[in-house]
Amino acid sequence: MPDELRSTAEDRLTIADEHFSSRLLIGTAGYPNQQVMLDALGESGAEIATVSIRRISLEGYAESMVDLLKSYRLLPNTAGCETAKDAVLTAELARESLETDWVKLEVIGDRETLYPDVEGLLQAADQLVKSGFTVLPYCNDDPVTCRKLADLGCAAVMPLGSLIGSGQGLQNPAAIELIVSRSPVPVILDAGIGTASDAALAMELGCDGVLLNTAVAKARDPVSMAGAMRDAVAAGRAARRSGRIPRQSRAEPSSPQLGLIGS
Amino acid sequence: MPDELRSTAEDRLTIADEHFSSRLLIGTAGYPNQQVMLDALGESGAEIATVSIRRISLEGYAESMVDLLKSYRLLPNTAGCETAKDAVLTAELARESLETDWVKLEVIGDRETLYPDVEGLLQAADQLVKSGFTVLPYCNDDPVTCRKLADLGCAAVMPLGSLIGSGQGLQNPAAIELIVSRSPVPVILDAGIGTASDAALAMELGCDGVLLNTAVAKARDPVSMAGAMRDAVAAGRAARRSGRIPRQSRAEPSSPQLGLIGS
Amino acid sequence: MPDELRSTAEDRLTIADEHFSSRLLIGTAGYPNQQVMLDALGESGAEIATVSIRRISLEGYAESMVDLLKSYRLLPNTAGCETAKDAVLTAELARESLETDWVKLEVIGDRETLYPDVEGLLQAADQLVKSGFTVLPYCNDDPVTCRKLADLGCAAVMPLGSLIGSGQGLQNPAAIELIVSRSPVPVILDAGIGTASDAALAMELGCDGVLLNTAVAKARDPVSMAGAMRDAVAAGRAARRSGRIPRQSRAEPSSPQLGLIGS
Amino acid sequence: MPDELRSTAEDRLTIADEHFSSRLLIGTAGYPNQQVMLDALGESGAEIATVSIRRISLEGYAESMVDLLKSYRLLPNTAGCETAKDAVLTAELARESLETDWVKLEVIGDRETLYPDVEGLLQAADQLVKSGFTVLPYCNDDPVTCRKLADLGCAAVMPLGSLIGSGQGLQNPAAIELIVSRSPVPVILDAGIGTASDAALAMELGCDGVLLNTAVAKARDPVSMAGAMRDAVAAGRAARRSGRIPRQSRAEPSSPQLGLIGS
Amino acid sequence: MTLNVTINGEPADIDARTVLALLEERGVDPEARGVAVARNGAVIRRADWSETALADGDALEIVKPFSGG
Amino acid sequence: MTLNVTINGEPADIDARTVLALLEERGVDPEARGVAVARNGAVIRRADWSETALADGDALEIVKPFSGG
Amino acid sequence: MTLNVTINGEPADIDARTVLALLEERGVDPEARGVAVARNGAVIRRADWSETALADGDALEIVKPFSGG
Amino acid sequence: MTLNVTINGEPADIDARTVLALLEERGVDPEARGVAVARNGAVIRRADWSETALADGDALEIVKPFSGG
Repeated sequence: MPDELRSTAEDRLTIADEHFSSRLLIGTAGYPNQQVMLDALGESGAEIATVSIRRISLEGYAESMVDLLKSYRLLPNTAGCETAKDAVLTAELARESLETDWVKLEVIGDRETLYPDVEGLLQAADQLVKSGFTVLPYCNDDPVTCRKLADLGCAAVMPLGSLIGSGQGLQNPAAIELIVSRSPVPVILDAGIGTASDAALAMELGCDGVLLNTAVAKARDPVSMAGAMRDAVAAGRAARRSGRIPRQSRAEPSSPQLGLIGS
Repeated sequence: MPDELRSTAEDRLTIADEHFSSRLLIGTAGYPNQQVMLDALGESGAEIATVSIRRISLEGYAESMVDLLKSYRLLPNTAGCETAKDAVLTAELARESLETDWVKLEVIGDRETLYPDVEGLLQAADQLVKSGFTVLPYCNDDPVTCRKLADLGCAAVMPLGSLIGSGQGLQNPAAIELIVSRSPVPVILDAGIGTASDAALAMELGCDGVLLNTAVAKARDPVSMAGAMRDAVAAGRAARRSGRIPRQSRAEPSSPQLGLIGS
Repeated sequence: MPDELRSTAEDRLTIADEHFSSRLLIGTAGYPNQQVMLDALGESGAEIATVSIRRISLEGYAESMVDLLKSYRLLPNTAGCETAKDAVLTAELARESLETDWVKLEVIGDRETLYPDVEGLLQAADQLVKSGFTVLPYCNDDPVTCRKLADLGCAAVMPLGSLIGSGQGLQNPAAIELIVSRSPVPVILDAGIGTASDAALAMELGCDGVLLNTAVAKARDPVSMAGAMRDAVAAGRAARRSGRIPRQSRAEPSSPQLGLIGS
Repeated sequence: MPDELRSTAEDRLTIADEHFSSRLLIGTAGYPNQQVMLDALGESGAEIATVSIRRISLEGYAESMVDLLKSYRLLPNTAGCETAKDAVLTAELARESLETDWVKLEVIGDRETLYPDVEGLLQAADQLVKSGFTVLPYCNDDPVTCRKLADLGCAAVMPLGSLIGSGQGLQNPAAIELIVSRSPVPVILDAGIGTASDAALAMELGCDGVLLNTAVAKARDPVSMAGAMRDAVAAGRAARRSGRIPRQSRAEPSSPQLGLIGS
Repeated sequence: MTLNVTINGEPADIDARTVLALLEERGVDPEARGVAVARNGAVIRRADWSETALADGDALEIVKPFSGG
Repeated sequence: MTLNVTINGEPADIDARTVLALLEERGVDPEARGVAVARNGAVIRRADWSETALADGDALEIVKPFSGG
Repeated sequence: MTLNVTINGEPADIDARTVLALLEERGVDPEARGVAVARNGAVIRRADWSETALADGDALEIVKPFSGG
Repeated sequence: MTLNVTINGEPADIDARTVLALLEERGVDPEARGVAVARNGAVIRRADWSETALADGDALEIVKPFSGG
């Protein structure tokens, strides 16, 4: 039985008591067109898809994301919010709009780096958890902040691998390992994934899932990159569970050393 | 259609005019037992399996690899040979033994690092090509030596990622990229793979395939690690073909920047 | 004129309007003995030395650090404090004890990783700046938090390179570069330095100084390692100012390409 | 006594029974002008300088390198030679021209990567050693080839850190460590150095010296970069000899953990 | 007589007196899935759109889901 | 009659009635450089040691500099 | 009278006069797949085992496939 | 009558009959430090310049040190 099927059965991702077969979470923005987006989502095998909440353009609007994505667990984000207040209102509008209390919480501290504002993030997380939201915060690769978010009641923590949209992969694997080793809730690597090996590495470090958007949406072939990410997450997860060999600084022959010809 | 199936159809590995659906080549040594080895090979999806040729232990011997592995394209190696002469004789005995003119050529320069002996390797490769062998040499991550091996008529080149059996992954990705960019024959990353992301990275760098043994055989769960490697090679290959996003040092928002609530 | 002398003259580190010839700040803890500590400090060329403030052991005590270190600008720390309140009281006692309003502010969020508690750190920094302290906070490698600390009036920011005492060097150079490129105050790399090249790299990334302790105190030969760190900081600073050559992925001959013999 | 002075006394580089206080070897090509070259060499503290041998341009020529560099141990190179034959003739002309039997042996296998041709290099080295030359070969980062060169009688081995002139630093530190740990002759890191921390790292890995040219000649300020390299080599050497602290994945407080205020 | 309100950050004169009427006045289909409204920083549940009276100076947010990362 | 105070986190019965007296009672040289004292979370300046009266239940910190990183 | 040969690096006295006979004498099934033989550094094709005469001092390799990497 | 030789890879007709004469004919100061000469792949020591006769078809290398890396 192929490994990803086995893990489907035995090894599901659980967030807020909900179970998922796929450990890849995917964004819906920036694809060449809507059809490519839908095909890429399908190819990715993801069950959770992020959306944003924005002001209606009053001149009417395109087909609703809600209908398009009805087969996905939607995860609205608060992308672009720079204060806890804006993030909380955005989350509440998202709940009304999408009839979900799940939210990817972002409180941005700096428009250029898009790094989180730790204080605002903790404040908004606290408020939203108390209002009954299932909060998945985009946060720093900082074990203390991650721990505080978990202790506030967040359903998962989503530390950044590198700058949003940068494709730089995991700039600080040691920090991610530290977070994983101490987190009471699932750890989802969010932001910075550029290619398949980045996603596999995140899973090998012990992350419970990977959330990405740009790496697929802006790839030359988004649909095939979505498949690559699906396989990479499955591969990294399976490798983590299979118990990799230790790194050692000396060589070790694999073939038998006895019975050499002519020796 | 899942990506690895698509690539099966459209994107086959071709060595010496033979086509393969899988880009993973796997070794048969060092597994907990024979059944685990066979299960792991099956799970890996590999079509090419390496074996060694050794002196018969005259007290009779176990079931023949030939029968066990009849569904695989066998690739006998010259592991452990320290001279061109021994390597050539080993290859000729392998041809007689397995009725194949394919050989994974190893001429070891140093029993501790198991680094190739470049001079001996080139000499043996030349001789074997001239005797009609299909030669796949395990070689240095050196673009000049790789080029010479190709020019001598080798069917592929197999530069090392790191020390054999070390699990250190790719120690010099830049050298592998250099080799790939200049090689007229397929490049198979051989030696050093430790985990799935290493295999994915090798493919993303442009390798045409990955050959590994210890990373699967000595994993805590070889069969599931074999599946991880299968998926990782497929993922890395698909990512390479999908055109990854560029690495950039600044952030780029994925969600729309207009219509922010409360802004 | 040797470079470090030139930089002494032209290129001084300025913190809170005070000028320093050396860009190396050094700790006083964990040396084999007091004499080695004093010799290492001397060899390091450092002008700023960190100390801690601790409860008197009531059975009397050893010679005072104050007299031992009278030739250094003392920088008392709040190491081990886990709340803003404790850190502020410790800073106030330090000011009384050492007659300095400089303080290396630490508010620890986690005894195991010794990562800062961002909220507590910002709160204590705000309070201490308002009470007239010259605050140098040990902080995350997070450009937003660093910027907030600067905006609160801290005299410098001191992001971590890696875990305190770990000797892992700079785990996230990209984050340090990001901080440097946006900081209105001096950036001192604090924590994680293991060897000379780590210190040189920190300076090459644009840090204004390096603060270290364990890498010297626990080296086999602390005095000679102190000299190594002195030279490494000078080298890294000079390299930064000298305009390094760009990294390029292709080779470029240094010797003339014309007039080759026999060609 | 500053460390570099101490090492001058106690820790000299010895090649072919000749002793040097400086472990930095420097090239003479590509500087903005001759005076900057001479100033940079002076600032670098190097005692060994490389030169090339080229056909006289028959319309007369500039001031002789011989007079300009009389205070340096000259190391003529065979840069650009693509065959053992050309390299040997170039070395013999250099010996006649400069009255030195020292030679930096280069046999290039590829004009684009400037990687050595291992076969040609070994052949030329053998011939030159037998004709009484003191041979310092520019070679691959390959422990077997390095060992063979030493066994042929080369006075040192000079593995590449990365492509000549690329400024990419050390692409494969593990290979350099492997070479150092097994080499019976001095190991000089040659090619690829981009900045000071690269040179320090090479020394920390155990290299006996560093040879560079472009990193200084093409820096925005070659003279000050030369000083940076001098300090970096001294720092890296001292750090190597001082016994660095081990890398560990957990934090360790430097300040005392008892007697905390308010705790 | 019209009300002066702010809609999605922009001043507007409206005739509508309820959220529901406003949506219709603005050509937003009130049946459309995904539409949500806040008034002065508080969400107005869909069920309350018909009763919720608007007043001069109200700040209204009318939103819907878009693609996002 | 003694006072019950806390000194550096530990309960103690003391006769001293001022910070200065306490330091002497405890064998801490009040002239020694680097000594600093806090009473109930507030630093007592050296100049005030002789006048600052102690009271039952006071929490006192008596500190000095040590090596640190 | 026996021949003194080397088999897989070890000296041996054998009665066999051909490769085929040697395999049988040594209990190696000549039908077994994967067996290969070299005499004095040259491979003897299976087809030639029965005719290939052995001589005093011959160095013989008798090999088969094993697991390998 | 002149000799047809190759100097530094280029054909030349020369009157000189010795290396020394050639250098002078070519305006290379024979006293200049660093000059070295090879004839048909073999170095001619400076001491032998005056005696070494040139012949038709000789391939000559005349070199000096330049900057190098």
